[in-house]
Amino acid sequence: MIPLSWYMILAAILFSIGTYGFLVRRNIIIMFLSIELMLNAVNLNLIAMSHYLDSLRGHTFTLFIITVAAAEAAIGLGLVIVLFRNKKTVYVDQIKELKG
Amino acid sequence: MNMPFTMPPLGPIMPEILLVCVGLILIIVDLLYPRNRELLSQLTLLACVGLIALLFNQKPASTFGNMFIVDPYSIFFKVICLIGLLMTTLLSGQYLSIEKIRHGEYYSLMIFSVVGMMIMASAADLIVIYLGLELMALSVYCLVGLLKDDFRSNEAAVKYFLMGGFSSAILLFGISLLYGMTGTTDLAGIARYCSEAGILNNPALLTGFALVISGFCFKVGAAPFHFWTPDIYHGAPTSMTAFMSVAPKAAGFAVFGRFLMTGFPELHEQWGTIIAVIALLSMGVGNIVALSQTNIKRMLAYSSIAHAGYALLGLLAGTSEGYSATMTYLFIYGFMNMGAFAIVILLCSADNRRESLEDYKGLAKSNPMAAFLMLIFMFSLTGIPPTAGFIGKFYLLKAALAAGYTYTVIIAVIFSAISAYFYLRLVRYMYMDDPQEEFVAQYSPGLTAALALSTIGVIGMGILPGSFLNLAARSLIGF
Amino acid sequence: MSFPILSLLIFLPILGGIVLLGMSRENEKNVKVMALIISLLEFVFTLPLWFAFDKTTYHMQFVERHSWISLFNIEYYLGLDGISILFVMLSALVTILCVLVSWNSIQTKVKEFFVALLLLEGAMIGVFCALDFFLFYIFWEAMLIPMFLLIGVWGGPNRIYAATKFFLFTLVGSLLMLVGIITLYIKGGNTFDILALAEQDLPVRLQLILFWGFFAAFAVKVPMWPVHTWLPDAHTEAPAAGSVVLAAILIKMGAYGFLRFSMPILPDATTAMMMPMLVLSLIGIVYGGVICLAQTDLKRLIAYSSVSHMGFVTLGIFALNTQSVEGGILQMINHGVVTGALFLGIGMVYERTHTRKISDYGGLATNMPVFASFFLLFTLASVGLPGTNGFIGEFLILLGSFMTKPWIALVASSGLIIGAWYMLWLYQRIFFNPVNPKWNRIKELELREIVAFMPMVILIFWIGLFPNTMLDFMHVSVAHLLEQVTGNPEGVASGVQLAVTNSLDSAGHGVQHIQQISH
Amino acid sequence: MFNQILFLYCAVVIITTGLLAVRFKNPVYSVLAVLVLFFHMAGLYLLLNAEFLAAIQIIVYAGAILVLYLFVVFLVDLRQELTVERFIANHRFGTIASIGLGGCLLAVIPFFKLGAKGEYPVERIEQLTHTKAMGFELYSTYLLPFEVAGLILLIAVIGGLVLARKDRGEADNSGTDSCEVKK
Amino acid sequence: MPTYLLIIPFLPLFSFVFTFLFGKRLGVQSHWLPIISVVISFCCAFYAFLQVKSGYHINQDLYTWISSGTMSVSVGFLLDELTSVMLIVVTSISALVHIYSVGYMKGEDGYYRFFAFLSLFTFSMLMLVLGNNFLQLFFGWEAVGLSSYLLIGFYYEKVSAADAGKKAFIVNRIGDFGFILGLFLIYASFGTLHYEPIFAHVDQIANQTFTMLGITVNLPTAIALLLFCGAIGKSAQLPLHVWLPDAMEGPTPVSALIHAATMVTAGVFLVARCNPVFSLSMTALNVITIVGSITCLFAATIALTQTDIKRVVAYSTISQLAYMFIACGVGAYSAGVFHLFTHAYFKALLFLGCGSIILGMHHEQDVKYMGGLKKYMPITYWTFLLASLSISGVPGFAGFFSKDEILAMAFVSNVGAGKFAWFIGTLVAGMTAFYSFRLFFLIFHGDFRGTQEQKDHLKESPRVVTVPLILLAVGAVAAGNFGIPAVIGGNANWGHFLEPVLGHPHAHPSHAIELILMIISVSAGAFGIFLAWKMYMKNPGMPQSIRERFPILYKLSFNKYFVDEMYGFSIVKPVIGFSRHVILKIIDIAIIENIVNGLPRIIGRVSGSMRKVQDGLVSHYLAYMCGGVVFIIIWMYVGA
Repeated sequence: MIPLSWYMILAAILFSIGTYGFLVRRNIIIMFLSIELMLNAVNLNLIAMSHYLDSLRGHTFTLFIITVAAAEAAIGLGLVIVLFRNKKTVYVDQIKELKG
Repeated sequence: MNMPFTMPPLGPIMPEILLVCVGLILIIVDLLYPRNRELLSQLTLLACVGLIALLFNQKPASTFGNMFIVDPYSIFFKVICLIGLLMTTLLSGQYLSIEKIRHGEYYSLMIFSVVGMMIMASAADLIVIYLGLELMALSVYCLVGLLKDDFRSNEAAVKYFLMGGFSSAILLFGISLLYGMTGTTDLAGIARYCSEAGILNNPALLTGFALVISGFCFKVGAAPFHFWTPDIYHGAPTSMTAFMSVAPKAAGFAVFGRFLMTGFPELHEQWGTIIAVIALLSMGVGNIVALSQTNIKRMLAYSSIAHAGYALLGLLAGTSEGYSATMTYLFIYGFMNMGAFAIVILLCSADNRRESLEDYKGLAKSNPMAAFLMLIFMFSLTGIPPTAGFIGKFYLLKAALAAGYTYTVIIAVIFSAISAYFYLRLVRYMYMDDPQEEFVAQYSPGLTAALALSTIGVIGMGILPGSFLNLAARSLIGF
Repeated sequence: MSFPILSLLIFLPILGGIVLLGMSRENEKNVKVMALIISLLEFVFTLPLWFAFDKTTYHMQFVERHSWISLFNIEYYLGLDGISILFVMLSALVTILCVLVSWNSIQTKVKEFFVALLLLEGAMIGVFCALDFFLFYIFWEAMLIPMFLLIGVWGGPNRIYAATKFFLFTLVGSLLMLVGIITLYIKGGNTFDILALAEQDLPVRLQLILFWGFFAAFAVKVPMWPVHTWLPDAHTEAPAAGSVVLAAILIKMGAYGFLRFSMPILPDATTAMMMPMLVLSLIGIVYGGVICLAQTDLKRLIAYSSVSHMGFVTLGIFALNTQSVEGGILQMINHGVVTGALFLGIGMVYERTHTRKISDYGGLATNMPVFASFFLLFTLASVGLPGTNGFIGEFLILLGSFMTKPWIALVASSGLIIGAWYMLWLYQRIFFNPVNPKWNRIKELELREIVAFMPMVILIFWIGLFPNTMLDFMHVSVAHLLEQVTGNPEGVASGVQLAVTNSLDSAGHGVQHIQQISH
Repeated sequence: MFNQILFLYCAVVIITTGLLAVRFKNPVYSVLAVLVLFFHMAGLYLLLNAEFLAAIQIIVYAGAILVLYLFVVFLVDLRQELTVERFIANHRFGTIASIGLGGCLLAVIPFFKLGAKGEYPVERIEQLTHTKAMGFELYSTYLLPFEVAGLILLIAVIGGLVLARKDRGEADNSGTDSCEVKK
Repeated sequence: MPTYLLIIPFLPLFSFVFTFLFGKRLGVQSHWLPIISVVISFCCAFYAFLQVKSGYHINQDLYTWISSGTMSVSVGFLLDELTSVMLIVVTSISALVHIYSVGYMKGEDGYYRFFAFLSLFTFSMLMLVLGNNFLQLFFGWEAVGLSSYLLIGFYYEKVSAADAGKKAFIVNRIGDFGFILGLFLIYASFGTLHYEPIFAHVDQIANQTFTMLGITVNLPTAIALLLFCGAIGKSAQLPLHVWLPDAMEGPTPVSALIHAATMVTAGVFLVARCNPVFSLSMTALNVITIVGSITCLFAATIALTQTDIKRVVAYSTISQLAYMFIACGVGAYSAGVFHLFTHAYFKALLFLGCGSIILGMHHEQDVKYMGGLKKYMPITYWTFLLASLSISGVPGFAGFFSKDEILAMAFVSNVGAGKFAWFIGTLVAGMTAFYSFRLFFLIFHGDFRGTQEQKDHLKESPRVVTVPLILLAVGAVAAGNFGIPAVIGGNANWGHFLEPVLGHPHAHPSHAIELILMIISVSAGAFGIFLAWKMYMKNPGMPQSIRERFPILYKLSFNKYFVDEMYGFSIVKPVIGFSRHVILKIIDIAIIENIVNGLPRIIGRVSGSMRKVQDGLVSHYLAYMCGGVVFIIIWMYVGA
C-alpha cells in the first residue's frame, strides 16, 4: 500500500515545479504549460485523497478541472494568438507597456 | 445497481437559467439581426430588470444537494452583479461604437460572466465556487481582450489570464488540501467537520485555508494579489473596466464572505488578523500608489484596490454586521465607481480617449455637468457626506470597531484621508484649472441613464440610506 | 409637533442653492439678486428664534426628531439651546454679508459661487442645530465640499495648495473624530443622541481616548496650536466671502464642538485634560500674536490673529467656570463679527488694490476716510477695547481663567498687549503714514459696502454695551453644561482661595440706591 | 510492493519530465516532455483506481489540449525561439518564491490528517466500475457543477471564436450605422 | 438718576457721534456743537459740585452691563467729592481747550474730526471719573487711551505722529495688563467690582495672602501694585513714561487737555480712588513713593536740556505727576488731588501758551529759533509767566500751595521713603523753577533767533486763543486758594472737603516744621529761577560751558537717558526679531510647515517608489503573489 503522503509529496513537488516554470519562463506558452503542471498536481492530490477518503468527490472535481483546463487552454491560446498577431511576440517580458 | 435520476428543483436556480437563455438568445439575435444593435442592449437591460425583480421575489431555498443556496445574502450580491451588468450595458452603447467592438458576443459574454458570478454568490460548495469563478473569469478574459487591435487590450488580457490561471491553481491546491483534511468540499460540512475533529489549528488545514483565501484575495484585488488590477483596468476596454471594478469584485466578496462565514467561522481569530493585514496593505498600496498616477483608469484601479481593502474591514470583523457592511459598501461602491467610469467613457471620443488626468483640466468650464457629477463621485469615493460613500465607509468602520479592530480602523481612516488627496486632485483639475481643449461631451441616452442612475444612487443612499441599510442587514439574518 | 423652523433654516439655503443651479448662466444679476433674497429670507426666518427662545431652560428647543437610519438608531434630531442659537443667527447674518461683498469681486462662475455659498450656509446651520452625532458629522463634513471649492476655485494665486491643505487637515481630524464617534456609539449604548450620550457614565480611560479623537477634529478646526497652519493659507487664498465665512463661522465650529460634544459627553476627560488644553490655548494666544508681528501679508496677519483670538476662546471654554465659558461663547460670536468684518474690509480694499502686501499700502485714511473709520472700529474691537464686543469676551474669559488659575490669566493677558501692538501697527501701515501715491485715486466705499458693514458695527456696539442681551441666552445652558462637566453649575472651584466673598451678600448685584450721606 | 515501485517509477519520471519541461529551450520538447508526464500521471491514476480519469487524462489532456499547445507552438516563430533566453531577466526571486511555496506545501504534509470517510470505498467503485460510479455521481450529486462545466466549455467556444477570428465586425462597425451617439 | 449727571458725559458723546458723522458737511462750523455741549457739561458739573458740597451723594446704576454667573457689573455713576472735583477739572479745561482749538486748528484738514475726537475724549474721561465700579473705570481708562491715540495720530500722514499714537496705546496697554489683573484679583477677593461694597469691606483682606506660581504675596499689596501698574502707564511714570514725550506729536490743545491736565492724571485718580486698598499696604505705598520720587527727578533732569518747548513741558508734566504720586505714596491723597487740580490749570496754561507761540512761530517748536517774543505776543507772555511762577512754586500761586503740602506731608509721613521723597521733591522744585524759567527766558527774552520770514509774521494769537489763556491764568493763580494751609492763615478747605473719600493723612506736620519746609522749598525755587536768569539772561555763554564740562551728563539728559533706545534694543527689536526669525521662520515654517508639507512629500516619494514595483512584467507580479501566498501561509502557521 502506498501511503497518501507519497502522493502528496509528489503533488507538492510537481506544483512547485509548475510554479517555478510559471515564474521564470519567458515564453507565454510554456507558462501555460506550467499551469497545466500545477493543475495536474492538484488533480493528483484530489484523486489520491479521494481514493483514501473512499469518496468520488475528488474524482469528479478532477474531471471538472480537466474541463476547465481545456477551456482555459482554448481561450488562453486564443489570446496568445491575438497577441502574436498584433505584436509578433510570445514573450512575457515584451508585454510590459502597462505599468506604473 | 440502479440509481434513479431525480431532477432537483430548479426554482431557486431559475434566474441563472433564464440569464443563460438570454445569453444564448443574444447570440442568435446577433446572428439573425446583425445590424440591430440596440436590440441586444435592450434585451440585456430587460433581462437585468426582470431578473432583479425576480430575485427580490425569491424565497430562501437550496437545491442540488445544498450546493446551490438561495438566501438573502446571495440575492443581495446577485442584485449587485446585475446592477453592475445593467449599468455597464447602459454605458456600453456609446463606448462600443467609439471603439468599434462587436456587440453580439460582448453582451452575451458579459451575461455569462454574470451567470458565473451569480453561481458564485449562491455556491455553498467549493467545486461550484471554483466553477462559477472560472465561468466568470473566462468570460472576462475574453472581454478584456476584446479590442484585438489594441495592444494594450491584448496585453491586459494575457496578463489577466496568466495571473488568473496562477491564482486558480493556488486556489485549487488549497481546496485539495481542505478536501483531504475534511473529506468534503461542502462549506457547511467543512465547518462541521473541523469543529468535530478539532483540527482547526492543524497547519495543513491552515495552509489550505491560506491558499484558498489567497485565491479569493486575487479575485477581489486585494494586496498583495492586486498586481493585475492596475494593468488590466488600464488596458481593458473602459466599459469592461467599469464592469470588472464592480461585478466580479462583488462576486469575489460574495464567495470570500461565504467561505469565511460558513466554512471557517471558528477560525476567526486567525483569519481576522491576516485579513486585517491584507486590508491595510490593500489600502496602503491602493491609496499611496494612486497618488502618483496620471491615467484616470489606473488611478481608479488603485482606488479599487484601496476600496477592496475597505470592504475587507467588514469581513475581518467576522460578524453579521461586518458582512452586511461589506455588502452595503460594495453596493454603494458599484454606483459611485460606475458613475466615475461613465464620465470616463463620456469623455472618450474616437480620436482621443482622454484617459489622462490632464485631460480633465478645466472640465468644469467645458462640461460643467460632467464635472459636477464627477465631483460627486469623487467625494463619494473619498467618503465625504452626504454621499453614499460615506455611509458605506461608516458602516464598515463601525463594524470593524465593534469587533474590536480599533488600530486597524485608525490606520484605515488615515489611509482614507490620504486617498482624499488624489480624488481631490481630479476635482482640482476639473474646477481649478483652465481647459486645454474645447471639447463638448456627447451624452447618449444610455450613458445619461447610467449617470442618472449612479447619481441618484450615490446621493439617494447618502441622504436616505435607511431602508437600504435595513435590507442589507436583513440579508444576514439566518447566518 | 410645532413648525419645523430648524429644518426650514437648514434646507432653505440648500434648496435655494439648487434653484440657483438651475438658473440661467447668462443673467448674473438675477443670480445675485436671488442669492441675496434667499440669504435675507433665511435671516428673517432666524428672527423668530430670537424671540421665541425660552431663556429659562437648558432643554433643547425647537426640537425636531425623526428616525432617519433606524439600523443604527440614527435620528434626524435638531434643536437649539442657549449655546447654539446665537451661532445659527450669526451664520445667517454673515451669509448676507458674504453675498454683498461678493457682488462685484466674483467675476467668474458667478452662479456656482453663490450656489456653493448657500450650500455652505445650509450645512453650517445644520452643524449648529444637529443633536445627533451622526447628523452633526454629516453636516460637518458636507461643509468641506463647498468650502473647498470656494477657496480652490475663486481664491488667490496659491489657492489650490491652500484648498487642498484645508481639506486634508480637516479631513484627517474629522476622520479621527469619526472613529471616536463610532466608538462612542458602540460603548455608549448604541445611540448617537448626544443628550443621551451625555447621560452615560463612560470609563475614564475610554473618555480620554475619545477626547483626543474629538480633539483631532475640533482642534484642527479651531485651529489650536500646532495644527493651525492651514488657516493662514486658507484665509490668504480664499476670496473675501470665503475668508469671512471661514473666520466668522467655520472656525467657531471647532470650539462649538468642544462645548457641545467633548465636554458634556466626556466630562471626566475634560476635567483631566483641562491643563493641557489651557496650555495649548496659551501657546496659541502668545504664538499667534507674536507671529503676527512678522507678517507682511494683510490676510495672513489677520489669520494668525485668529489663532490668537481663538486661543482665548478655547482658554475660556476649558477654564471651566461660568464667566470663562460664557465669555468663550460670546468671544466666538465676537471674533466672528470682528474678524469677519476685518476680512470683509480687506476684501473690499483688495478689490480696489489687488495687493495683500502690507508695505504696498499707506495713508489710505486720506482717500478712504469712511473705510478707515470702519476699519478702525474693527481693529479696536479686535484689540478688545472696552465698549466694543471684543472686550466683553476677553474680559470674561480672563476673569474666568483667573478664577481657575491666576497664572493663566497672567500669561493670556499678555496677548492683549501683543494684540494691540500688531493690530495698531497694521492699521498704521495701511491707513496712516504718508499716502502711497498709487492709491491717490482709490474709490471710497459704496453704499452696498457700507450696508454690509453696518450689521457688524451694530453688533460690535450692541454686544459691547449690552452684552447681557446675548449672555442671557447662555446662562442656563452654560450652568447646565458646567454641572455636567464639573458637577457644579458654576464650574471648577476657584483657584484663588480667598474667603472674603461669602461675607459680601450685597456684592455688586447692581447697587440700586441713592445714598444720602451727610456730614 | 509492485505498486510502490510503480509509483516511484512514475514519480521519478513525472518530476524529471516536469523539470525538463520547464527547462527545455525548445518549446516543442517541453510539450513532448509534458506529454510523457501526462501519460505517467495517468498511470498513477490507474494506481488510484481511477480508470475513467486516466482515460480522460490521456484523451483530453494528452490528446486534445497538448495538441492544441503544439499547434500554437508551431504557429509562432520557432527559429527565433531557439536563439533567445529561456528565462526572464530576473528569475532569482521567482525561483526563491516557488521553492518557498514548495517548501511550505511540503512542510505541512506531516500534519495532514485524513478527513471523514465517504461512501465510495474502493470495493464499491470496483464493483460498479469507476466509469459508472462517476456517471452516477455526475448526474446526481454533481449535476450543477456538471452543467456549469458545460457552460464553461460554451464560453470557451465563444471566446475562442471571438478571439481567434479575424474581426469582421470592425468593417461592420465602421460602416453605415457606426454611430449610436445621439448628437 | 438726575438728569444733569447724565448730561455731563452723554452730551459730549452725542456731540462726538454727531460731529463725527456729519462734521464733514458742517465744515468750519463743526466746532459749535462740541463747544456748546462741553460748556453745558461744565455747568452741570458745577451744579453737581454744589450738590456734593451740600452733602448730596449719588451712587446709582444705570443698567447691568455684564452679568455672568455670580459676576455682575453695571454701568453706573458715583458722584462724590473726588468725582465732583475731577468733573470740574475735566469739563472746565476741556471747555477752554475746545474754544482755544477753534483758533489753533483753524484751516486744518480734519477740523471736524479733531472736535469730534475731543468730544469723544471728554466723554471717555467723564465716564472714567464718574463710574461707580472698576470696570467702568477701565472702560473710560481705555477709551481715553483711544482718544489719545486718535488725537496724537491726528496728523496721521506723519510717520512720527502715527508712531507716537501707536506707542502711546501700546505702552498704556502694558500698564493695563497689570490693571486688569488687579481687577481680577479684586473680583476674586471681593466677588464684585463695585467701589462701594469693596471699600466697605476692604479691611477684611488686610491680612490675607495671594499665591500664584508659588509666590505668596500680601493680598492688598498685590492688588495695589497691580492697580498701580495701570496708573504708571496712564500717568507716564517710570518705566512706562516713554509715550508721553512722543505724544507731543499731537496738536498742542490735545497735549494741554489730555497729556497735561486730565488723562494723564487718571493714574493719580485711580490711586486716590482706591486709597482704602493702598492704605492697607505699606509696601505698595513705599513703592509708589519711590517710583514717584525717581520719576520726578528723572523727568526733571531731562527737562533741563530739551529744546523742543513741548517736550520740556511734557517732561515737566511727568515730573509733576510724580509729585502727585509721591503724595499718594505718603498717604496724602488729598494733597495729590490738590496738586492734580492746580497742575491741571497751570500746565494746561503752559501748553496752550506753547500752542500760542507755535501758532505764532508757524509750527516751529524749537526754542533755539525763538527769543524775544515778549513784544510780539504780550498776552501769551504774561500768561506764560504766571504759569511758570505757579509751577515754580512761587508763594501765592496755585502750584506753591499744592507742592508744599506734598513736600510737607512727605517729610512727616510714616512711609519709609517719605524723607527721601521730600529730599527729591525739594531738589526737583528747584529744577522745576530752573527749567521753567529757562524756557521762559529763551522764548520771550533775548533776541529773535528764527528766520526773517518767521519774524515778519510774528503776531499775537487771535482772541479765541488768548481768552482761554487768560481764563486759565486765573485758575493757575487762584486755584491754590481752595487749599491754603492753616499755617499761613488758610483753613485747609481742600483736605476737609475730600476727607470723606480720601480719608485723613496719617500724620500732620507741626506748623513749625511746615513753615521751615516751606522756606526750604521756596528758596530752592528761587534759586532755580535765579540760576535760569543767570544762565540765560545774564550770561548766555554759560550753558555752553557747562555742557562742555559735563558732556556725559548732558548727553544723558538731552537724549532722555536713552530709555527709548534701550527699550527698542531690549524689547521691541528682540520681540520682532524673535517673531520673524524664530517663531515664523523656525517654528512655523521650518518645523510645523515642514512636517505638514513633508508628510505628503514623503508619501509622494513612497508612492513613486512603490509605483516602480508595478513594472509591467507579469512574472514579477506572479513572484510577488507567490511571495504573498508564502507570507500568508507562514502567518497562519505562526498564528497557530
